[in-house]
Amino acid sequence: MKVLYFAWLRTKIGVAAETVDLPPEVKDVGGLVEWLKTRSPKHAEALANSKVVKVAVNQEHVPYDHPLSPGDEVALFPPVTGG
Amino acid sequence: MKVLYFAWLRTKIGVAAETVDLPPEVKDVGGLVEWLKTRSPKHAEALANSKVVKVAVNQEHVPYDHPLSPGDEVALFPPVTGG
Amino acid sequence: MTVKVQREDFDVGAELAAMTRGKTSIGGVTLFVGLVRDMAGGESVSAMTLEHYPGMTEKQLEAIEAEARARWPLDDALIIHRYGRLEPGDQIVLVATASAHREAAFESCHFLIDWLKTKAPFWKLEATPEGERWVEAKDSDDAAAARWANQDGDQKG
Amino acid sequence: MTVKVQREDFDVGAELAAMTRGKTSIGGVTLFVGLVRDMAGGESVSAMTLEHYPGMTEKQLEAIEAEARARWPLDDALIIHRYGRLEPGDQIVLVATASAHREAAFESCHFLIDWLKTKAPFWKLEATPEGERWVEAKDSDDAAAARWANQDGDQKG
Repeated sequence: MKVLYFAWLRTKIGVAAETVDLPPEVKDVGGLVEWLKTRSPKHAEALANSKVVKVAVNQEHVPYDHPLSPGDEVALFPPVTGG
Repeated sequence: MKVLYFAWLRTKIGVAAETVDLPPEVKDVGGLVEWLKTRSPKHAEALANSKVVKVAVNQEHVPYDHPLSPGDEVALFPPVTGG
Repeated sequence: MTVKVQREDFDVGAELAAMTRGKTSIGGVTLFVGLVRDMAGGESVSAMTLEHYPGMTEKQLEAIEAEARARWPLDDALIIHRYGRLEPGDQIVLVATASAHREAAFESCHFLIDWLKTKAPFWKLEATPEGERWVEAKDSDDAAAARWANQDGDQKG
Repeated sequence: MTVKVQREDFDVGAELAAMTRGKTSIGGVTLFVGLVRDMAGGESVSAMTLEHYPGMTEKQLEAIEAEARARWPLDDALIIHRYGRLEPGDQIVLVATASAHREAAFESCHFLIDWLKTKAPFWKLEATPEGERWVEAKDSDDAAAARWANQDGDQKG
């Protein structure tokens, strides 16, 4: 599964994208965020406050209970600030 | 006193402006409108429905109880339709 | 802060550029451009003539603009209104407001066009297949203007 | 109905002309232009870099625009949003909506910029004397967008 990071999530974690092999117990977005925190101290710090970690699956905004499928493109980012 | 007419008040009455000598009993805008109706059948017809006859004195919108002074510039017109 | 009453057309891009040039405190500009429609009240309109009351028009537009500036924190405001003969597709009016905050820009622009429609002394004469007719004022315009009567400027974000 | 996400600047006058050219059913166009301010949160800003999520950005803007067209009777709608490095006074975003009715043009334009601010995946990085900092989302933007959540388009005059 491909995971993309934007804005300060990208700069804190230090990569713009990574490909991960999800363990079978990770079934939804909330589970993915928890599991990503275990990958490194930088991940843990960047993802510590889930209130400011928004998620899109296949380029659509989704809530944390959104289910994941193996081919999904998942993006994690702070609340948007365009316009 | 100078009285100006605009839009269909002008075309119905047939003049854009006229100078009138007000009788002393005409003291306010409402009195002026009533008195103007007596000047000709065209005036009477154009001014028949006071709901659609708006008045400005010295280029400010005023209600019918607004008092008149000899040097005033008075304009009568239908509700505005610009913009 | 500018009011122009003119027969000539106007260039919205040039007016916007003049409004924002060299200024770095403006967060947003809201503009409204009114155009002549080819249909009105179910009838086709081939042309329109805008009559106005010279002197009072400028005075009223300036008063309306001053009211907007008193209600909202504006960097700039502009009203251009044409008179004379216009055809479908022609520009009639431009209202533009600039503010640090987008809500102030939106609300003040909306306020200006709503008030202009009930206070500025313009009258439209439409040419239709049935002949010429004076446009009647719409109750919806009075209602739109009335919304602003007892409302202070909203200065949020 | 157009969405453009681009690094280059845009010409508001040319976009407006393209939107209205040859069309005689449009009564009004409302436009909003967002600009880079030199101050934000009490600090001076010397430059800003807009990051976005290519692909998702276009998709979200198109969805927001489709929502506006479903809610209001629009002749046309346009969103242009820039990304990359911008300086104070630079144009960031243009939203323009055209309708036979001015209320529809105003409300849909306001809706588009409010929704864009909470749904389009852009992030601003500001350069200040203290260094670079990511702009934080404002509660007032969420509140502005929430206004439109349970509201149908108002189609009056």
